[in-house]
Amino acid sequence: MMHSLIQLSIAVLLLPLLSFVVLIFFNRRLPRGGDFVGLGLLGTSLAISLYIFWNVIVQHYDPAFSVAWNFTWLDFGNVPGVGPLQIKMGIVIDNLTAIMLAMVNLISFLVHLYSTGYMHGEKYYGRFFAYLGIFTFSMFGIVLSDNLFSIYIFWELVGLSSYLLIGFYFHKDSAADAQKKAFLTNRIGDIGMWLGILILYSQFHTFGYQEIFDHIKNGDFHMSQAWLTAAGVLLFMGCVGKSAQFPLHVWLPDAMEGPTPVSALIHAATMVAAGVYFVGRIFVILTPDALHVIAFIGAFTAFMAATIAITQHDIKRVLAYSTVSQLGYMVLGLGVGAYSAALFHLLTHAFFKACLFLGSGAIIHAMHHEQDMRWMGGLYKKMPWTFATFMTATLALAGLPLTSGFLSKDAILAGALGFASVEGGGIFYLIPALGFGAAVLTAFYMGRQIWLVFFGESRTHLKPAEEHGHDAHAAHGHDDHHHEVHEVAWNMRLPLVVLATLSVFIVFSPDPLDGGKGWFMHLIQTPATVVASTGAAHEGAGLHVPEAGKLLAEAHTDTQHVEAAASHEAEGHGPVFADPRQAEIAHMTHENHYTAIKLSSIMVVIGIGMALIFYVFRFIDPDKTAQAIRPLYLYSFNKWYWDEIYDATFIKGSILISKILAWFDTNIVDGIVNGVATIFRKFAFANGSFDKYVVDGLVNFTAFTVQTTGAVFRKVQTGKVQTYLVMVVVAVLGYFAFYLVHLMK
Amino acid sequence: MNQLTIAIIFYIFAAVTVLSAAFVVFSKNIIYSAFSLLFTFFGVAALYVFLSADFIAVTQVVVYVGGILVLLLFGVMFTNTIMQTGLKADVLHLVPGILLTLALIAGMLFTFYTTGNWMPGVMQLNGSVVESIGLETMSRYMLPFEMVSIVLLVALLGAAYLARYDKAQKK
Amino acid sequence: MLSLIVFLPIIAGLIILAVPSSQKQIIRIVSLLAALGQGVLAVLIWRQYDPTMAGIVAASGGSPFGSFQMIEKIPWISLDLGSFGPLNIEYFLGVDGISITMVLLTALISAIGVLSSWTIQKQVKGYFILYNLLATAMMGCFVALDFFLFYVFWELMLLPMYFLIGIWGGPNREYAAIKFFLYTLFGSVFMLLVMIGLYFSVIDPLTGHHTFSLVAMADQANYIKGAILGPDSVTWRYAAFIVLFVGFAIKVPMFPFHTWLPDAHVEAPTPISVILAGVLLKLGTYGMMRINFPLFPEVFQAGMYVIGVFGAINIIYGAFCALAQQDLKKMVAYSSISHMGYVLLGLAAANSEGMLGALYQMFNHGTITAMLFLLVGVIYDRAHSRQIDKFGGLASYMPVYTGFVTVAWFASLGLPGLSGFISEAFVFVGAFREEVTRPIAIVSVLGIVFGAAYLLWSLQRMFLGKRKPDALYDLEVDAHGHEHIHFHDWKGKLDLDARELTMLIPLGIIVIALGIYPMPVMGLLTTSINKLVQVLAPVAMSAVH
Amino acid sequence: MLTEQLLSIGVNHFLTISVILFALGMFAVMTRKNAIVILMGVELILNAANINFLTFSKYNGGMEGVMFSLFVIVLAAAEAAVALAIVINIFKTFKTVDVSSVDTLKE
Repeated sequence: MMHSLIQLSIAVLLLPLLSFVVLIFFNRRLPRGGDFVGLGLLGTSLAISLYIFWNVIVQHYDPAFSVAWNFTWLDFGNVPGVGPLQIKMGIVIDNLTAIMLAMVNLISFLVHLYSTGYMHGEKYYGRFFAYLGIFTFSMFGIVLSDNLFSIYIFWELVGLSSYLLIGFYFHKDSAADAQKKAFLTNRIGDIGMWLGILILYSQFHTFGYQEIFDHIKNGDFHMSQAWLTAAGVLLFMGCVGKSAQFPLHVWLPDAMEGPTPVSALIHAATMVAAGVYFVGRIFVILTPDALHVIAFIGAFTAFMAATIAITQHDIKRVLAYSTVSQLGYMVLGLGVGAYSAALFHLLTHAFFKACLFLGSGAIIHAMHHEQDMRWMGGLYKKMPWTFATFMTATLALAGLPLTSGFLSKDAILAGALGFASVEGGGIFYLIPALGFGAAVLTAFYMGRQIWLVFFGESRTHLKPAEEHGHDAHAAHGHDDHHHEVHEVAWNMRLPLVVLATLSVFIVFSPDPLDGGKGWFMHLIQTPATVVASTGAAHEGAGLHVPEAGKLLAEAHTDTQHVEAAASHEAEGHGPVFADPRQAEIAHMTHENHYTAIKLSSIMVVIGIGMALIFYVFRFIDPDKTAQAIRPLYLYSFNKWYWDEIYDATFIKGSILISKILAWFDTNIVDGIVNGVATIFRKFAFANGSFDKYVVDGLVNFTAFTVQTTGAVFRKVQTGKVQTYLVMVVVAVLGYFAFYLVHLMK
Repeated sequence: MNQLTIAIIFYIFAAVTVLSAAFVVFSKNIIYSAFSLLFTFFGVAALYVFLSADFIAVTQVVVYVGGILVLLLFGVMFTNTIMQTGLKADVLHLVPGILLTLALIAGMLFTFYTTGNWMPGVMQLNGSVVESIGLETMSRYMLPFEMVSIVLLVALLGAAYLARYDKAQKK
Repeated sequence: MLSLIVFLPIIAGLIILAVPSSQKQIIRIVSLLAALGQGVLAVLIWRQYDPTMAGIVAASGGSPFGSFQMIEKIPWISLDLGSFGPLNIEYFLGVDGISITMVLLTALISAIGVLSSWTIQKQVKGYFILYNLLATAMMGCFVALDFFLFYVFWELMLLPMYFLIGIWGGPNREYAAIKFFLYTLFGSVFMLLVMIGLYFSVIDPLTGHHTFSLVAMADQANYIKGAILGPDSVTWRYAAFIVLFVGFAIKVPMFPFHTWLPDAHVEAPTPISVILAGVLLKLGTYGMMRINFPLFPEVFQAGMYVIGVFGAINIIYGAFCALAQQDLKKMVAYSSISHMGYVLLGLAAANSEGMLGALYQMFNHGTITAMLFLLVGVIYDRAHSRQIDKFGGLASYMPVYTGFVTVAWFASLGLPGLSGFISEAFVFVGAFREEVTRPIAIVSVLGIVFGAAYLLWSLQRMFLGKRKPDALYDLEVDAHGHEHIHFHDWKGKLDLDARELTMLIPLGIIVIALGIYPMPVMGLLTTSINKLVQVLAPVAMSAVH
Repeated sequence: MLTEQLLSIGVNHFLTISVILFALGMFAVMTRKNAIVILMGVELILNAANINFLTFSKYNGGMEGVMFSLFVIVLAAAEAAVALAIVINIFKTFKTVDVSSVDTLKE
């Protein structure tokens, strides 16, 4: 008996697929390219998933809520050594799923709506909606699936749809390159993830999350703990690829070659967040070592991307790098064990970043595909709606109080601080440090962007003529003469407004300073880890557990903590964990909450201040500064040269290897073969007749291999019956001889 | 006739057969070999008589001497390039050929004599076999007999067809 | 039933023999009917087949034929060899899970092949006679349960292939044909030796005589002590295994013996490439599963690791070579080398997941590669060239074709939702499960990335971007600003025409359907595979935990 | 003893003759170029076979050998006819009866 929610969620899952199937085949026959089909089906599924949201989140307001259903997908029968083996596919709905489902579906719907305006007049208009359909389908798949196998399937499917959508303008070489790059980079991440899955499967012969967790909890993991850590890190590699973490972050900025709605939907809000979601799903099996790796990668990514973002000119690239940076935050959050904070940031970020991208899309649309911020400016009076929404989202991104971004980002940073203090400081303080650094930079580059785009006077005329319209793509209906820049139509404005509204704190938490008081933090709580962090397996734990104990001790001594702990309970900051390490982190996170608030607010102010100094009041001329620190500037402007490095090493390298191997194949391996063949010919030439030499060569070859004398066999090849007769007689004589010998004995 | 005379006659015919056969094989001139083949056939026929297969002997004379040999001679006449083509083949020259042949003879005889001595069976064919041949032909060997006749017919037709004067070639 | 499905094409061939060679259409239709008949029979067999019966070896106690199905067993040749005892060869057909999938595949691919042979103009009669002979031989190989019979079909397959490549092939066809011929003959000569050796070391429990029956051979109890390949002559058994393995590995083709494949493919006409990649390569691995491994299980267990290593080499090496190719067809050829590597890897794992993955991969590779070669053929018909760099931007002008190419390419690079993924996935699952093959599996995973690399790269160079300056088609813009292209001296439809669609659509549907729900095929396999694993690798059971 | 053997004509004598005939025929077939001589060799071989048949059928009783030799003769006749026809055709085509020069099949 299926739970009604399950049935509904299946409907939600399949409607976008239906839209894909209909549109991919019939988009040319349907009026308006069939966009209404996509819209209609997405609207329906939006309604359903909002109902699910309502049902799960609002009606049962229960952190532990979960509904699961699965069916046997593959039946391997009675496998020797394993017993009956079945591969199940299934759906699990808990709070996280419900929230993600609603979020993805909402943004996807808004993007559909937006695209009816933005993509209007495209040659493959209908196909665009088809692709959006299959993307949404696979995204739902990721969110709903209850096992590693199916999530891997949908994981690659979103990769595919991202590939298709990035390459939507496939006649542009840059787009074609970008889509290939994106797919391959993701593939690299995916094989890591796949190996991780294999490690777990090889132990438990199941892909289901819950079974795996239970098995590990019961200590059925028979390989060394190092393998478990490896499994964690490898699974995280999938996230590294999808969520564009260092070192696989390079594809995301290039992915901006895709149409802007796509960038908003896939490369800002949903798909890239899938990585974080996935790590969240498998959070409980991550060993402390794995978590450390994750935390450092996240922190580094957050910082690096932010430094790159401050020097980019392309409005979308700035946002892309900021996305990378924000994803870094989320990963950092997971790494430091601030599970709910990270997922919270995922949610908030999805809304405001989608808003930003759609906003930038609106600007680009209005500017006739001008993407370079240097040639914008002074748009705020021309496009008031866009400006307002963009501004709101920017503030959220920068993490100013009263915005959703503030709540989540602050929670993460608090977590980072707590983590650092628990892990015993030292190198671990690098993580919050990088986090705060990134916060400064975020505020700075967003301030810069706002100023360059909306304020000042229009600089379109400054644009050098030859560059003019060089970004505009041929297939697009617009010509490149400058009309007056105007506000976009309602169907593009509405999404902006909705998303901007969702970037305000009140949606998530009554208290503008503490997300912990909000419903999200209540419903999504850090699950208890299933891996024993103590014990010989994890040497790090051996170090910090004693001092963790000490901390606990002093914590209990001071009374002020007790009520803190009480309030902590009251605020529903999750259970007190069995695992000492998690308990410590949770505790210290709470301790550091207000520190984090203060620090991050300061950072934001600094950042915005710098932006003002540089771009508004022009106390310092940015260009001069750039000249002054040219190497640094170039280093940042060229994205730390990652692309160049990878191109020089991996890409060139593998192509070189392939060339070498191909040469080896044709000249050595095949050469040997042909060499043997030529030996055949040598024998064969003795036979005179040319055209059958290879066949003779074969006969001689076999003859020689069975050690008959070559001379006779050359004679054989005359094609004369008499010769064969002679052979027969000789053979008969041979028999006689044999018989004679036989008699002798 | 006592055993001795029989033996002598046998040896004479045997000699005739063998020698003429040898001459058939070794003679340089194909006409001669054709004619000496005649003697070989006669000799063999005689040996058949010794084997108390008189009917076969007669058939031998009629068919071989009367038929095949004549055919052969016609062949020889027809392809009148007798003198031109040396008879020796390039495959195997005379000496190795002879050696091979001798070896063959030796081997076979050796085998014959070593695989037990050939005891005459208890009952042997004696006198004429004509009657029994008739019976056998009409009873047990009915089908083969008919078959053979058909084969012969077909073969002769085929031969005639193959060898017939072909206009297409002459033009 | 099985005899019918095997010899139906031959019958068609005889009919064609009677048809005057001017009646090309009749000839084509006759062979098409034969192929379709095969298809229908295959489906009937599939329906009748009972997936709960294992096959592989004689069922303990139960039917003497092993739990094979649709048995047809009559004495074929029986001579008295005096001191050697009686030589009795049987005409022994039967199917189990392993062969029935291959039977289905063969029927499918043969039909597709006939359709794609429609464009052959040169000596149609001879072509189709040979083609039908080939079809019979392939089908026979998959259902023969008597080693001698198998060998006969195996050799019978060689001849028509030789002529089909050597007469209807490309410019360098003789070379390719001879190469193919030499390679395969080389392999089969040794197979013959081993076959005879086996004959004299196996006693059929039913008759008490020596036998060629594979079912009897697969049961180690039937081996005579002290016989040349008896249980105690270890050295000879190893030698026999290796020789036999090489014989099959040449067909697969495995790394050092693979060089005939690219040449053969590049020279062969499209339908023959389809047959070659779709079915013939499978014979190698099928032979391993049916003959090589079950007959020498202990040697196989010793050799698992090596086989796995060769599989990994195939995967990586093939992918790299494909990456470097300029000729599209050659790239696809190397890609199938790479993909057959997965099969080898799966077999090496010797557990159910791996073997299942391997066999499923054989099936999927059959369909997918058939698609790939058909698509290559399509562009070759139009442009008379396969140089990847001589196109570009085709996606704008041949959308349907591009669509199919995308499906096929992504199926080949193992995209989830398409059948190729599942087989590769389970090959890895199986290989990773065994300590022995785990490192190999970890290395081979790289193949996934490089596979994606060469496929996407070629996709981009041919279909995306803009028309290359030296492209093989002309581009013209009409008054409305619409662009049209046309290939030199190509009169037909620019995009796929009806015949090509009828070939591609079924394959596409199969690829997608089996990617979403593989049980229809996998369900046939599981019992047999599990049984096979039991026969092969008791070690596999202890390997877990 | 030896004389005894020589005088009592028995199986061995006939076998010996047939062996010699056979060998000679073989020799002809092996070494001669001229197709007609080869034919003669074949005839010799057939005769040798016949002798064996008859010998064994005589010393063993039974008619099989006799009948068989009869058939052999008939078939020999047929064979000779066809063979000669072929030879004549060959001669028409190649203007020679040299078998070693008739190797068109080789190309």
